[in-house]
Amino acid sequence: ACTSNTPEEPEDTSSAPAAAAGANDEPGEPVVIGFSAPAADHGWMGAITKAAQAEADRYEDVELRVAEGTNDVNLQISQVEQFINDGVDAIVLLPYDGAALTEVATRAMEAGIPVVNVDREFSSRFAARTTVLGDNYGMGVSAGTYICEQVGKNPDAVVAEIAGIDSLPLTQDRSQGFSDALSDCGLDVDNRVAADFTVQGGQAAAANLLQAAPKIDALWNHDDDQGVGVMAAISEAGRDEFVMVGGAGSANVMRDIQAGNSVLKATVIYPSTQAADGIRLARLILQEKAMTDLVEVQVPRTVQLYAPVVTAENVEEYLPTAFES
Amino acid sequence: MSEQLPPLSTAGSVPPDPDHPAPLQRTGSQPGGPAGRRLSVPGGGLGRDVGLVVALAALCVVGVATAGDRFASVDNVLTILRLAAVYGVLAIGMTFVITGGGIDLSVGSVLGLASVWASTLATQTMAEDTHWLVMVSTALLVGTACGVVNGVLIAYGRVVAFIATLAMLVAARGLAEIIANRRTQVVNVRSFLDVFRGDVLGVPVLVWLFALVALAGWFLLNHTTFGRRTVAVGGNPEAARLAGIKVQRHTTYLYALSGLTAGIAAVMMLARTTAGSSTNGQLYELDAIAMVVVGGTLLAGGKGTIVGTVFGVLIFSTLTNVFVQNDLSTSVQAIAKGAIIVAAVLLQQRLAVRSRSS
Amino acid sequence: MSEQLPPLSTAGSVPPDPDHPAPLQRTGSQPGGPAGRRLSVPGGGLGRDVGLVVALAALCVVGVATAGDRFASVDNVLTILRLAAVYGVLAIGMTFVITGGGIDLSVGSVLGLASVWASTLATQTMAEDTHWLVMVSTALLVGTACGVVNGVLIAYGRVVAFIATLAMLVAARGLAEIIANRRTQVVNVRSFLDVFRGDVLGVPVLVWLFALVALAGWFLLNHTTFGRRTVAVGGNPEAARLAGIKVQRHTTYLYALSGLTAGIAAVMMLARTTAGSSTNGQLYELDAIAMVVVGGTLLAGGKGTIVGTVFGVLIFSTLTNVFVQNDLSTSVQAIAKGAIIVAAVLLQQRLAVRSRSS
Amino acid sequence: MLAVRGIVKEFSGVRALDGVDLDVRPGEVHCLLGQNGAGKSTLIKVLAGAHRPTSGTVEWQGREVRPTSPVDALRSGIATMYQELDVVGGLTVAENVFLGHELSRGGVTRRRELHQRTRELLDRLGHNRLSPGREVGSLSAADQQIVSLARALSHDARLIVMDEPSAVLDSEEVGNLFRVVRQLTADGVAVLYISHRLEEIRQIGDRITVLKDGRTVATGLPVAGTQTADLIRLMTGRTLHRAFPARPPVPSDAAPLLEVRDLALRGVFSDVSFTVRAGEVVGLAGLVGSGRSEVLETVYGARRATAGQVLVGGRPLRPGSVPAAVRAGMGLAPEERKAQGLLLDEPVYRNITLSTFGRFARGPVLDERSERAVAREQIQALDLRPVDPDRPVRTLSGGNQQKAMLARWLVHGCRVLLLDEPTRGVDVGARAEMYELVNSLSRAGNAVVVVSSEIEEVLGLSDHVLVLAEGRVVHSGPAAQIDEHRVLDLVMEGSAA
Ligand SMILES: Nc1ncnc2c1ncn2[C@@H]1O[C@H](COP(=O)(O)OP(=O)(O)OP(=O)(O)O)[C@@H](O)[C@H]1O
Ligand SMILES: Nc1ncnc2c1ncn2[C@@H]1O[C@H](COP(=O)(O)OP(=O)(O)OP(=O)(O)O)[C@@H](O)[C@H]1O
Ligand SMILES: O[C@@H]1[C@@H](O)[C@H](O)OC[C@H]1O
Ligand SMILES: [Mg+2]
Ligand SMILES: [Mg+2]
Repeated sequence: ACTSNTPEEPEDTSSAPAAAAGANDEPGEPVVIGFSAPAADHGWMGAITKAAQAEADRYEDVELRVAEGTNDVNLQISQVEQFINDGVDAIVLLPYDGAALTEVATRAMEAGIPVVNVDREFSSRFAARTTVLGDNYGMGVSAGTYICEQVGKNPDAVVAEIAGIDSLPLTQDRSQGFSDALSDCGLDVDNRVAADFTVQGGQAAAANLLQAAPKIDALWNHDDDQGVGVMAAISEAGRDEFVMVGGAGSANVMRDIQAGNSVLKATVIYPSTQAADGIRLARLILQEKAMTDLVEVQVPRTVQLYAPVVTAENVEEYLPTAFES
Repeated sequence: MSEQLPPLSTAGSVPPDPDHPAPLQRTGSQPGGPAGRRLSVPGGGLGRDVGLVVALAALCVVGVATAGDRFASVDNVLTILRLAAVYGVLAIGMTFVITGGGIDLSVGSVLGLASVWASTLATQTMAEDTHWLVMVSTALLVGTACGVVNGVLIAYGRVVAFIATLAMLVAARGLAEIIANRRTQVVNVRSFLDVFRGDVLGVPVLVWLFALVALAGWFLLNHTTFGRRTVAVGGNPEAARLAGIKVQRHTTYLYALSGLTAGIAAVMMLARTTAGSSTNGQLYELDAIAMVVVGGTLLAGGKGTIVGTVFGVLIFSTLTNVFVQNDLSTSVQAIAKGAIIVAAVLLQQRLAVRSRSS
Repeated sequence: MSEQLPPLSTAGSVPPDPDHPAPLQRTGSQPGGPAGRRLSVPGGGLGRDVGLVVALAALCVVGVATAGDRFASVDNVLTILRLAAVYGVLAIGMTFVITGGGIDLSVGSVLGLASVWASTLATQTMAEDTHWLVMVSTALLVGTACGVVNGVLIAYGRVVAFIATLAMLVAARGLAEIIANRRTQVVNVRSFLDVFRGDVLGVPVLVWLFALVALAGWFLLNHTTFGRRTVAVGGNPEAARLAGIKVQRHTTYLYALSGLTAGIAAVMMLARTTAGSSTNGQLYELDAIAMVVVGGTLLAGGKGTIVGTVFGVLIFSTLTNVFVQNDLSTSVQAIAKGAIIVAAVLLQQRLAVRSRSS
Repeated sequence: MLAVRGIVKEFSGVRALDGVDLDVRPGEVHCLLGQNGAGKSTLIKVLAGAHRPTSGTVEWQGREVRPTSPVDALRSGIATMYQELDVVGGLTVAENVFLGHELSRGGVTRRRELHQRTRELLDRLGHNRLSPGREVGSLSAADQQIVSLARALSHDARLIVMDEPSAVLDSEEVGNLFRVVRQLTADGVAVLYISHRLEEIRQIGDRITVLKDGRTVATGLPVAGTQTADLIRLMTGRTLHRAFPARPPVPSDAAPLLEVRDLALRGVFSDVSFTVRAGEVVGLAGLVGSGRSEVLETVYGARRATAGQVLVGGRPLRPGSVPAAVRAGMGLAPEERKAQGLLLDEPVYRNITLSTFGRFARGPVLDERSERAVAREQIQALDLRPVDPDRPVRTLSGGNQQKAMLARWLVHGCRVLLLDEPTRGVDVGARAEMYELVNSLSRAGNAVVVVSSEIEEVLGLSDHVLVLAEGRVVHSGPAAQIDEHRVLDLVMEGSAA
């Protein structure tokens, strides 16, 4: 898959209705869409589900069946099986683990049910009609590049990283991108800890990290939700000697960037509207419509979202569509 | 005092009737006796399963009432069974451990480790070449080995089971992450997938496996020396020791068995997800224990029922299915699930008491 | 046989000697008694804590050896203590429940619920206006209420503690998600943050809170009628009942207490993370139980030690700190942690036995 | 056939056996006597391979053996019935009988044969009413003891060791047991028999060995030629006579302290009425399983009566509430001391104050000093040994544990005492003390109710006796007007009816 950081197709990720293309919004034949995602146990994931639901509610021709929330792949597979049994028209799937859900998604496709894969990628191309991909590697690159700009002149700069759930492939992608970008300016990651996308995890990981690293120049935290805890730990330790970059792009963090009175100087967006996009695309596919801003007469195979860096300069632009953590 | 007692025998007083025990009978819990501490479960027969049957039937009624044909279809039943299969196999092993007076918190984690180990092997030694038997044996071996470590720590090291298996839970997860190198290991071995993802007589192999394991477990627990010794070791370890049973060795076997079923479950998980991951099986231990206890096996040991466990497993999977059919949000599901676990246990207890005293 | 007995006394046979108990004495563990199911802990004194002191000291030595001044600094000690504080408060409540013969798997989940409830209130009723006392009372009330539900189910409904609190674990997490509306509830109430994130005499308020709770727990367990009843109820519930103790009511109190400490821990968590979230406290129950048991409280009930629990808590937090100081990956940490838990329990047992027989 | 020489057994520095010698001949009933804690059970566990001796030799059928596990001993022909019930509640009668030497083919149980052989064994024991498929947890303690015995027989042993088998049996069952023992000895099997009931020894024993403080003080004494008084002296080191203290008549104007009216517990007993006046002792006699324990427990509120009333000092008690009974001044010393009465790992004084510690507390804060002081008083008054109030109660002998139970209620100031089998498992010396204690308690104006499976004991201790059979009172009258035979007859008739 393409992991480039350059905007491929500006499929507008903001759910601002203004961006929606006119004719496509006209009611078409009614469709039933099944939706399944991991447990909404942190802000970003909560926002994903809420946005999907909200998007579905906007269309009277869409009936959404939500089998939300599980981090157990066995159960998530069974949810998809139920969708297949029920004969839904399409399935939007944010798998807990892409590889583990590939097979059942393939079965759905074989049963003639188009699957829209969101965020965490399947291991086979045959498993999805369309994939809405966040750019995890790109996220790391963006964060690394920004940090290079800030502290790159100092070859001894200490860079720290607080990752998300270490056992998820997406975390590995992010870290890879991060270290690749850093090495471009001759830096590397000096201290790395992993949390778990939760506030308490971020707090604990950061408290320990700060203890282990008495002086830091730059810090990247993969997820703004766990960032609430990271910030609490930073203020607890009374540290302010470094710049911190966030991840995912929560409204909280953006407000902090805007206020400019904390170590938080930037965050890298990872759109929480991907599933909403997935719903829209599923509807288009079913109603045999295309994306109006493209010449293409079909919805593309892959849509990879852009991972822009939000700083004090452009924060106003992004704040309205940020998710509240 | 008389020097010589008349030849006493109860024969004169109570008509001997081997098939009809005296009307007054002391039940499992003795009259405030030493057993007052332990909840009683009635003798046997169907009585003790009435609650479970009722609970499962009630769930099905709710399912049909709310989702109609969608619920009652063959496909949906198979979906429920496929979901049940992995948990079910774990729960069978757990039934033995709990009946033997122990507990195994590590099964989910060991499942994860075994799945990763087997699939790494599969992916590393160049895909197509690996025979599926190699993968399967790896998973079973890894599972059993973890079980043996648990067993030895508990039986010979005398570490409380809760703690020993909790430590294994933590450690196995860590090892799995290292082996997986934090990647999901996709299984490419066709022969493996062909064997385990297939159907036999229209029923998925996974479901057959669960049925086989359950049947074997039932036979083992109820009709073999091993099973009877398990009850003895769990019910009264000192009596078991004095009767010549090697309690420590048997305890080790029990945990090894639980490890083995975790290995089998890992194979099934691999087949179901076509991928090994260190997060496989997370928190399954709690579900498995809940299923076993809801099924009527005594957490204190000394009394176990495979039939009950199978019911427990089915109740949980059906519950989840009904939730999804009804589009309940996870949060509400969670609350409902909590309430239903308690209700099932209460129901089972009450009905068991009634069927006993009737 | 003679009609009249002389005033009986054994005085003639064994010389009474109040200071020297007879040489033959049965020790905690019965002669080859129910093997291993119940760990013996000797009478009292420092003996039983020797293993803990040694374990903690060993960890500190490793810490100093590998991380030198970074480990031994005041700041680092405070870091360890702050980390310990939240778990510590949970573990104190857990010590009571376990001593009383039960177990509480719901504490982590209840912590999450209480934190969300208190912070939603804080954020919804317009930030600055909310008095911190309102938040604190909410958290404590929610925690206690959950505990009471657990207690009633277990004591009066006779649901096994493991299952009742497991159900609460699931249900409370679900309710927390609903209340949080899937958002992290950031605390804006300045007064709250000022009070609980502050220092007193150079020591963080959180650490003071832990110290206070531990001290109160110690006093309650060892010097009050409540503590005495707890030991009685956990040691032999039937004997306690027949002695006129209201076992059911007391059991309810124990779970309520554990709920209360979960509420306190929620307040501390809110202060520490400045946010309420339904994931707060996830899996803390397992850590808390492990700390209590490593500390020497009997999982079977009837014998508990707050001092031991505090040691257990410190050992776990120091361990985590040493790991991080040495930049170990989470996976390696997990393996090491598993091994060390087992080692600590083994060490504690062996040393306890030695100090007893000497 | 069995020759034990100089056995020593130490438990982490504690000497439980300190040089035991013993010879057992084929076909004899060899009785092992000794006070609580003398080492009898430890000795038989050594013989059974459950403990390894520290030193000493065991010679079995002419060869020196060192049984290192229970299996060894069983294989060589020594079977043991242990003192603490050694059955598994979750298994059936048949499974218990063949536990450890299961009848199986390749690990698979042969159920039919198992039941067949069990039935034969039970027939031999005169217990063909016990079904082999019955779960043992649902049997009475007496029936469980029978299962234990059947297990011992199932091994075709040459020596059967019985550790206080009669403790949970009533006189009828004991007679049954003796019949079996006689059959066994007639076949040349030897029996090593332990009991605290000396009259049993007279009935069944051939020779006697006496242990004291872990040492053999006499061995091979012929039963016929040995005086009871001598035995007691050997065991206890002093002279006492087995007898019941004389009971002065209860003044007829004494106030009724406890009144039980038409009490019933559905399915267990019904229509139980009796009155106990200050200074009176009422005894409940009956077979095991006749419902005596349940009557006491129901009177005490530990079980909720389905009908009837209990009055203490003229005031009706709230039914089904132990705290209410305790507050009214009632105390129960339960049948299973260890399981129902004591906190074994807690010190003696805390066991003594278990019902009253709140009284010594200031608010919720315990006052351990006064607790200890009060406990010490009772320890002295009851001559409880050892006198150290801080010893875990587990380390006390049976008799002294029983005294601790009584002390609990005396501290409480109870006026109505319910004693269920107060002398079970208690040695001769302590037994006599217990009798004296019951007597002096009643003389001090308390009301006492005693349950015992030894009819002689009930008759000897009480002023008034109730005989129960199958949950019904079949006789109620002054103790002086009835004798043991009559009670037995009543019991039989009652059960047959
Ligand atoms: N495992 C053990 N560890 C330490 N001391 C023990 C152990 N087993 C027995 N003892 C001690 O050995 C002594 C003998 O005990 P034993 O049970 O053999 O006495 P007994 O003669 O059977 O008494 P009883 O008549 O009460 O049954 C007692 O003082 C007891 O406390
Ligand atoms: N929970 C119960 N349910 C049904 N029957 C019971 C229960 N508890 C006791 N029984 C029956 O009540 C009767 C009396 O019991 P119990 O054996 O306690 O009487 P006992 O005369 O005190 O004998 P023992 O000397 O063994 O104590 C027995 O037949 C017993 O089986
Ligand atoms: O937690 C989020 C993760 O689940 C998603 O895949 O990427 C963004 C993260 O913040
Ligand atoms: Mg004995
Ligand atoms: Mg009785």
